[in-house]
Amino acid sequence: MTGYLIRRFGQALIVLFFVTVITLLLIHLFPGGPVRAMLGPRATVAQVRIFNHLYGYDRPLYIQYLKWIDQLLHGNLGFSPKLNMSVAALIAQDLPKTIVLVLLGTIVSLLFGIPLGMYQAVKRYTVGDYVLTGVSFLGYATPTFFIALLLVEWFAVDIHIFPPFAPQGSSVGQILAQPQGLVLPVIAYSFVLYALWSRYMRSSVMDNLVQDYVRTARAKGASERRVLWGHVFRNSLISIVTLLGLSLPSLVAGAIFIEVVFNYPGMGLAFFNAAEDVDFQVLLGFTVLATVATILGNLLADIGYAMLDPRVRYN
Amino acid sequence: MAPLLEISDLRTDINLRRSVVHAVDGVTLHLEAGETLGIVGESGCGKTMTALSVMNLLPAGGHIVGGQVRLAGQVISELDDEAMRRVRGNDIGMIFQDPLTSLNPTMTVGKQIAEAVQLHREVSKEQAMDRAAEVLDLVGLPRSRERISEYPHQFSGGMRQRVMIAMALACEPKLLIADEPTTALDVTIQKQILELIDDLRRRLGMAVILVTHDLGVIAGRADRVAVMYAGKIAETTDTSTLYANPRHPYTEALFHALPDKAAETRERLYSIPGLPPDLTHPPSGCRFAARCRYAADRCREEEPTLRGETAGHEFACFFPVGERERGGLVVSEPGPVEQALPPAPAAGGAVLLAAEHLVKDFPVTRGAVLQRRVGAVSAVANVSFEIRTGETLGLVGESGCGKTTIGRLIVGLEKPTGGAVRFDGKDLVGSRGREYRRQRRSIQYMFQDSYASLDPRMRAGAVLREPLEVQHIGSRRDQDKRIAEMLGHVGLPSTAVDRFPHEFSGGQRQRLGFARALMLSPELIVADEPVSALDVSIQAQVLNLMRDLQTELGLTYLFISHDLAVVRYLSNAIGVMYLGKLVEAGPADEVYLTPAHPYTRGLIDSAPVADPAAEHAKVEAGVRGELPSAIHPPSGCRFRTRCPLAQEICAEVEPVLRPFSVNGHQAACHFPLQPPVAADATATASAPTPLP
Amino acid sequence: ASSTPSSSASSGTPVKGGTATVALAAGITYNYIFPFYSITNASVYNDEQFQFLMYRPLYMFGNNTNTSVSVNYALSPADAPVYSNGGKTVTITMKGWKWSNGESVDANDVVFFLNMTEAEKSIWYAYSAGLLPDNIVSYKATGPDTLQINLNQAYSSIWFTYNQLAELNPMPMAWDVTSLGAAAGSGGCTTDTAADGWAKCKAVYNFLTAQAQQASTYATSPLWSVVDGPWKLSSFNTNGNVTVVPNPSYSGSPKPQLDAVKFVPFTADSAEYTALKTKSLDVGYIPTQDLPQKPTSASLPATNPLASEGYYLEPFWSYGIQYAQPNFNNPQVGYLIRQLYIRQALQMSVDQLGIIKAIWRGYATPVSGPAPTTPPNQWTPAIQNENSGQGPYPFNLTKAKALLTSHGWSEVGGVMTCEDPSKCGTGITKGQQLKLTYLYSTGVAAATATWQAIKSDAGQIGIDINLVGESFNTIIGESAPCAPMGPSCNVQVFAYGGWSYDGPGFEPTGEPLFATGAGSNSGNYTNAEMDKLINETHTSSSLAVYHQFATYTAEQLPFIWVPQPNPFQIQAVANNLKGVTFSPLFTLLPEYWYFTS
Amino acid sequence: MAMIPPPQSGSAPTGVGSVVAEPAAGTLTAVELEGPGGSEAKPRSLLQRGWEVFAENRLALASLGVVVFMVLFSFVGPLIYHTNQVNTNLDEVLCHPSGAHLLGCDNLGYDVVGRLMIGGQTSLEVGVAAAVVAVLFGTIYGAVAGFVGGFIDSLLMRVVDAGLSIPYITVIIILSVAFHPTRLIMIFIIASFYWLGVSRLVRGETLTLRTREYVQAVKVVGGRSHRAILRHIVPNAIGTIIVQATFAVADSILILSGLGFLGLGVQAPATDWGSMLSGGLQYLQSTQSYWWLIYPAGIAIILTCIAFNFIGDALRDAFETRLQRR
Ligand SMILES: Nc1ncnc2c1ncn2[C@@H]1O[C@H](COP(=O)(O)OP(=O)(O)OP(=O)(O)O)[C@@H](O)[C@H]1O
Ligand SMILES: Nc1ncnc2c1ncn2[C@@H]1O[C@H](COP(=O)(O)OP(=O)(O)OP(=O)(O)O)[C@@H](O)[C@H]1O
Ligand SMILES: [Mg+2]
Ligand SMILES: [Mg+2]
Repeated sequence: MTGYLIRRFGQALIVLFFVTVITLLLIHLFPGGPVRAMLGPRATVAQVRIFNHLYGYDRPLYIQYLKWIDQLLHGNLGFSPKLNMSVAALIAQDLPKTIVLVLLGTIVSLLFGIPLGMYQAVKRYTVGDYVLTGVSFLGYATPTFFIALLLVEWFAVDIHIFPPFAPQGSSVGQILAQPQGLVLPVIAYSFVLYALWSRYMRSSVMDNLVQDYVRTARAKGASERRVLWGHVFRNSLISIVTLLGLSLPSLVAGAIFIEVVFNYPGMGLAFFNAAEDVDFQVLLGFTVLATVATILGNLLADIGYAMLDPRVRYN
Repeated sequence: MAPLLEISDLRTDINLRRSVVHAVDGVTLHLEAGETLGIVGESGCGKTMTALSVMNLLPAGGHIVGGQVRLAGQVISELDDEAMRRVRGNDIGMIFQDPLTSLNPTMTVGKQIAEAVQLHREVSKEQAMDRAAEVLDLVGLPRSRERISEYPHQFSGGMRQRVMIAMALACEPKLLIADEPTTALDVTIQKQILELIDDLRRRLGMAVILVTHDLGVIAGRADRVAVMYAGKIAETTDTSTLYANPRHPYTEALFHALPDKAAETRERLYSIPGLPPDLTHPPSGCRFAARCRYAADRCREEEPTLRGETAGHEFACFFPVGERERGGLVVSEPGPVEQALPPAPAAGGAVLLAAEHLVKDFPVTRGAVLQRRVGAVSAVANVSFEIRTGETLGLVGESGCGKTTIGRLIVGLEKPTGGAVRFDGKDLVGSRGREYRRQRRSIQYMFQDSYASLDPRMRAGAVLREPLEVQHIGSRRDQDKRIAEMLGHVGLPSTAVDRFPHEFSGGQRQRLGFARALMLSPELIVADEPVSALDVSIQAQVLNLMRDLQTELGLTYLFISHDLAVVRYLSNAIGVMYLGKLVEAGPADEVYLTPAHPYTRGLIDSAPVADPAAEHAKVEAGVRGELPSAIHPPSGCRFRTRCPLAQEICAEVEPVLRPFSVNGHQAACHFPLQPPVAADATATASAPTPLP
Repeated sequence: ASSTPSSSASSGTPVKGGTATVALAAGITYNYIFPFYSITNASVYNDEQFQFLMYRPLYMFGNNTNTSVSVNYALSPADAPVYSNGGKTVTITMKGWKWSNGESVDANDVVFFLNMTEAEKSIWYAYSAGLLPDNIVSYKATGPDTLQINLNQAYSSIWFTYNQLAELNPMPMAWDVTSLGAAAGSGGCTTDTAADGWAKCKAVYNFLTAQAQQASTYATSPLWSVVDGPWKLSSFNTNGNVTVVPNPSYSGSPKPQLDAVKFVPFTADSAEYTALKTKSLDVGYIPTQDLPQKPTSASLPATNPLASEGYYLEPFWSYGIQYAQPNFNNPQVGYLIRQLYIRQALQMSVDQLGIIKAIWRGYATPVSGPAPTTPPNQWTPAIQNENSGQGPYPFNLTKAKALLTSHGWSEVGGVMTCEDPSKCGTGITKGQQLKLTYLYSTGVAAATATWQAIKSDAGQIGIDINLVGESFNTIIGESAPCAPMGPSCNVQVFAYGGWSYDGPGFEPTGEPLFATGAGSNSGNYTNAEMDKLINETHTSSSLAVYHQFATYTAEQLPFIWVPQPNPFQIQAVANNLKGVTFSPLFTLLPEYWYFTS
Repeated sequence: MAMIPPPQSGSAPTGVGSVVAEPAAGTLTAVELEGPGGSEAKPRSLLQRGWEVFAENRLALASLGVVVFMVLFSFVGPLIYHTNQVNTNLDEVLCHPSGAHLLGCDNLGYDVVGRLMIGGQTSLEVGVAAAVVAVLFGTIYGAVAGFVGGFIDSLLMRVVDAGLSIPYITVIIILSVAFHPTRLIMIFIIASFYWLGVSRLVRGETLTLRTREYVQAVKVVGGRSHRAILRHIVPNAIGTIIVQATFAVADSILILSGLGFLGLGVQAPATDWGSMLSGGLQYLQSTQSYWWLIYPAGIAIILTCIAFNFIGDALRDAFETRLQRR
């Protein structure tokens, strides 16, 4: 297991290297200079030159890269001149809030997706299954922002049950202190995920139900309930855990839309604003961080996988 | 007193989307307490469905449509789910064919066994676990206390089957249903498992239904046998009667298809033509009529009932074969008419293929970034042999002993780590490019899995054309002609060119594979378990075909199989492999009848023979234990860990092949079962070992 | 003063206290607290709506009673400047306000700021060669409350007050430090000189900037809590959630009535509007698309869409202009653009009135020159008011087309093509097509629609406009002045938006936009006559001189004018919140606000 | 060339004859060949069988109908329902649905039905093209990695890992801010990350197919790897690839609409359903209801994406069951 983790870690480092190269290249695709965009329309040529030098944008790309890597290695994710704070501080402020959103959304979606997916598998090709299939395909096919805005229109504007935008505040505590504000963002966020989980769970359970070991369990005299929860459940969960790890990047992506629509003060919103403002350092820092998070997430998923699947654990 | 289990006129259907499979169609059986009933028959004839009907564990769409199942007088086929659940695992235990997939991979074996206990007994968790350890002890699993917390994948195949048995027996059922419990296992392990079941039956006084397709397996185990065909019982009686005097032509045909008896005479095997009928639309009349050599018009019109001329021997046939069993009066029926084959080609051709000190290690690697080599699987370790033109060399051994690897080395699918392969005197390993591709033609391969070896998206015609295209042989018309010709050779209709692989039966697919191998007019064919996946009847067809074409086309075979009977039937010479080593080799009969190596002896004893008398005669024979890991093979003699004769020297000195006859019979053993002949000029340890 | 819906709200009894929640414009957040900042942090919102609440500039602009564009001495910590010596000397007298830590707001505080501009002028956002502080010969505090500044030549007193002195912001001695907790004034910047290369000021600047770059500490820092304005910061986060509370020791008047003002950020108009509809805000704006059509004569819509939610409406005027900036140096189209007749044709194909009516629903005014026409102000020359505010070149496709054909152009395959180069003008070759690519900024639906409408109309007379949208910041990134016909001059027409005269430079003079080589002259317009006229607006205080410049600009069309959203926002204010008005100069004056019962 | 002697005509060679000897030679195929194709003269092709499986799924058929409708609507519709989608019509801004404008007008006076048609052209073209580009490139990349193996494979797959661990939306946002989003660029942008997943999948498929016996059989008869790849691996992976491409179309349309929402979609006056939808959503809360700006575009997206998802599901069934006897 530790050997396996070390190996995964080595892989992750290589991946990270590629990520830094890719992001830096991506960001240098921006037309015009980063500085000009940063200074705004009133900047004079002289000012642009001064700031270019100040931020080192007048140096060759590879020097900039090395400098940036050096910074990263020292834990310095850069500074956002647009927000006047270090990217690290920004992340420290916003990331926990995004994590709250992602976690809540994921948990809610899992809470619905897993049991309903199992229900569908057990009652496959019945009306209930078809209805839920319809719901999950709707989840797949509806743009997140559309769902989100419709939810706002229905539940916040038409009938005032929930506030239309997410709780505001610098800290997680402030966010959690206004739980009613979290309802709509979390619902909107979990809808797509729900579709994903329930679909996977359905097919996974269906696959498992025809496995030989299920027949064995029945031959022992186990009830259907027991077969389902005692045997099939855990084996089906394995594929969900892998999926969870793999879908981390899209979890983050989904959070961006939700944060933008609901004005949720998290990292996704900050990222979106940074992209609009061409705030390079934030874009770089966030991308690297999101990548690290993804890699870590995958690692966690692997560990979870190993916990669920003894075949991996003992290899 | 009512029998323990009584099945009367059981009928089971499986509803498919568009059709209904009548999987079990009027089966009547009974089983006394403590008795073993064997159910045999070809694949698809409804054995499993019968067993599952008893348990009421039918697959989706399956349900009992008629008849009754009574257990100790109680009708269990009409119980509701809840009540049936109390029967399953409690009154009836069941074990399945594949022990790996039949165990929950994410649950410890202890829990899985304990679950069975908890479901039926008011016990605490600890008590259930205690019971799990106890039954694991019972099924002969060493260190059961420690192993209850392990997972199925940590067990070997044989051990897993023991776990399955333990689970089935945890609540001491009155009846154990074993559905092909050993089909996925090696003969050596098979014997151990069968003995275990037998032993437990006796000790626990339970009844056993042993489902199998192998007549040998039940010969020594069952008290009574039911032969099934197309969802019906064809014949049923006690074991010795059935083996001595089968009355149903189907039963008879099954016996005649076995290579065991024909091995000595090398007669053609009898093969049942065609396939069992499609059970969605079972034929009217006798279901076997279409394949029966004795069938008359009546058979096609009227359905024979299961009846007996004597009590205890019933069969469903209008024109029974065998001898009437009444008052010693034996009415002879016409026996099978089979042409005698020309005897196996005489030895003496030139050496066609020579393997010289072949070594193959597969690296075991770790690390996804930089692949580090952490060890090697010693799949083939210094193996030498020769095959002469027109001969067949049979390679046998347990699974994982390196048979396939040798085959692949010879056809060039693997590069040897060491040693050489000489074909017609030329080194195959070193050749490259055009020369290599030309040589490729002369050695062809027949794969084990006829399904996997045919591209599912290619029609048979394209499959057969491919070798010609690759080698740029002939115009398209020539190729067409040759394809038609080859289809004729292997006995496939010419219309087959348009079919896809899945539209053929298993035997037909294997013929197609054979035809592909023959397309380039090879001299040598390496056949890797070509019949292992086939039913006996189909197996006979393919074996016959292989022999016919050998004489006709002057082919040379390297025939790989784990089934000694098949190997013996087909081969002039036999090589026995153990964990990458050739431990014994020599003329087929000599090796089979007077083996020198204890391993060979063990293999022979393990292989079940379709003869109750012979089976009962075997005592405490076979090979103990399981095959050790090929990554760290035992030092010295690799067999020593399982050898009853092993002594210290076996761990220290690796035995070399020594001659045991002038005919080239050799074995590598420090304590052979017969004295070796003095080392003389005929064989030297260093030179490639000549075979007859 | 606004008319119908706002005054119709009944007035209740004023009560003290309460928190007013105010929406920030979509995508806008406050991000910098230190009033001496570099151009990276220059933003009208930061400045006028955030810093001014806490740190009063030397001269405040805008007021709470009318929409006039003028200096507001009553709200400033200094009296009106006195120009003497033929306009070469300025004397400023401080009113003797106090900082919240007890320090007085005196002449030294201004010297501190001026010293810092000397030390860090290249970094300072307002710096442009020749302007402040280059145009100052010397300055000194002649008394605790008097400051004398000597200029290098006589300047227009209006221009110097509106566009130069307006940039000064007194800073407390508590900031003249190089570490937290150091003694006030220990940094030495106030007494620094050019002799040491302003080293002390540079050190102080670096320290303060480093402090200002920790946005998360704004609300807690002992530095930034020293204020002279009516408000002080109580909480701040970079997402834009900012709360200010009254500064109890504010010297000016009126004193704040409210307990707090809370600013809430939004990413999109629709989200902000949702917040209004759900009564989550006290002050917010109604996005254009959610407003009913505005009658031309009124400044507010006839019906209030938020009446039932309990809001009254207030217009928020903007003091600026909108335009497309053609690139005179672009190698492909530079020669076309250099022809006045082509610019005239382009201008005449812009249906400003139609666009205002259909796309802006009446919430915009035509632009016709450098001076904004709304709200009415003294700077607008007569020519800009011609043709209902469209100026000298009103929408007229026939005329525009005739202008082109008379200059040797004719329509070939739907696109105007030069047939007679001698008439077309210098650098234009036969067969050249009248095709232009506009780089417009995306994000505001009505603005995008405006460009499409313009493209569509131009297309009808054979002017082929290709629209390419980019984010505002991206376009800005590409908008650097460039050498004539050089390869880096690849943008043909910049259409990123416009300019608002909201400081530095409340007088709409042309130096940042139209002067040769000016920083925001992205189109590289150059005209000696224009340069001369601009210069005259700096030296002469006569309004006629300004009008001369403005008239010339309106005629010359260095830019193609497009409608200016105006009132650029209709603000909705909760019925129980009174005293709320919006200055066109963006200055926010919540000290006038109060709740009623 | 050594040809095997043909079987002697007339007398069947000893073994061969008896092996296939059937009760009646004429019924040989019927008895010998299993499967429903057994008695037919010419077995159904794989395509036919795939289609049968597919057609059994009513939802998939309906979905196919939806897709066909959307394609006809978008590409043929403008030939029947003429609208001016070039010039803005400031007189008809936000006009209500009427006989002249079945679904009213948008904020520039464009007819909404006509707009849906040209928006559909963009959405479908970009969706399909992005899917095709991503799947083609991903397939080649994955197949090469899987087939070459070893160090190159490791390297290639680490690049894919890297790409996959960057949240795709960030890449897309950055790219679409960096470039002027035209159709072509949108296609490129969406494909630029979508290929990653495809390549991983195809590599996996290649790895398994590579060890299939029928691929090895090519080697035994002397064939080279390109034959194995082209004749066996690619045709057998094609099912997976096509299914993937189908899902990719739905995903691409959704991504495009997301970009439209973030204001990063295609450039006006061109439009796509996503841009229409997000443009319309600005009017969601207007006092006056402008439902025709919101729901038609929203429904078009949802219907099309659901349809492609259903088709993908059904195709997967069709391909997966291709080997089963039916
Ligand atoms: N799940 C199923 N769905 C449909 N038909 C089935 C199913 N399982 C078995 N059958 C059909 O039922 C018949 C009897 O099958 P069964 O499994 O009992 O045969 P068997 O004798 O056990 O064969 P084998 O030796 O291959 O295990 C066959 O025709 C088979 O095709
Ligand atoms: N490609 C490979 N990589 C690693 N190890 C392999 C490989 N192929 C075979 N082996 C190992 O080599 C040993 C011999 O395998 P081989 O397939 O030759 O055995 P076999 O006698 O044919 O067995 P079976 O009867 O199961 O077919 C086994 O331990 C197997 O695990
Ligand atoms: Mg079976
Ligand atoms: Mg093998």
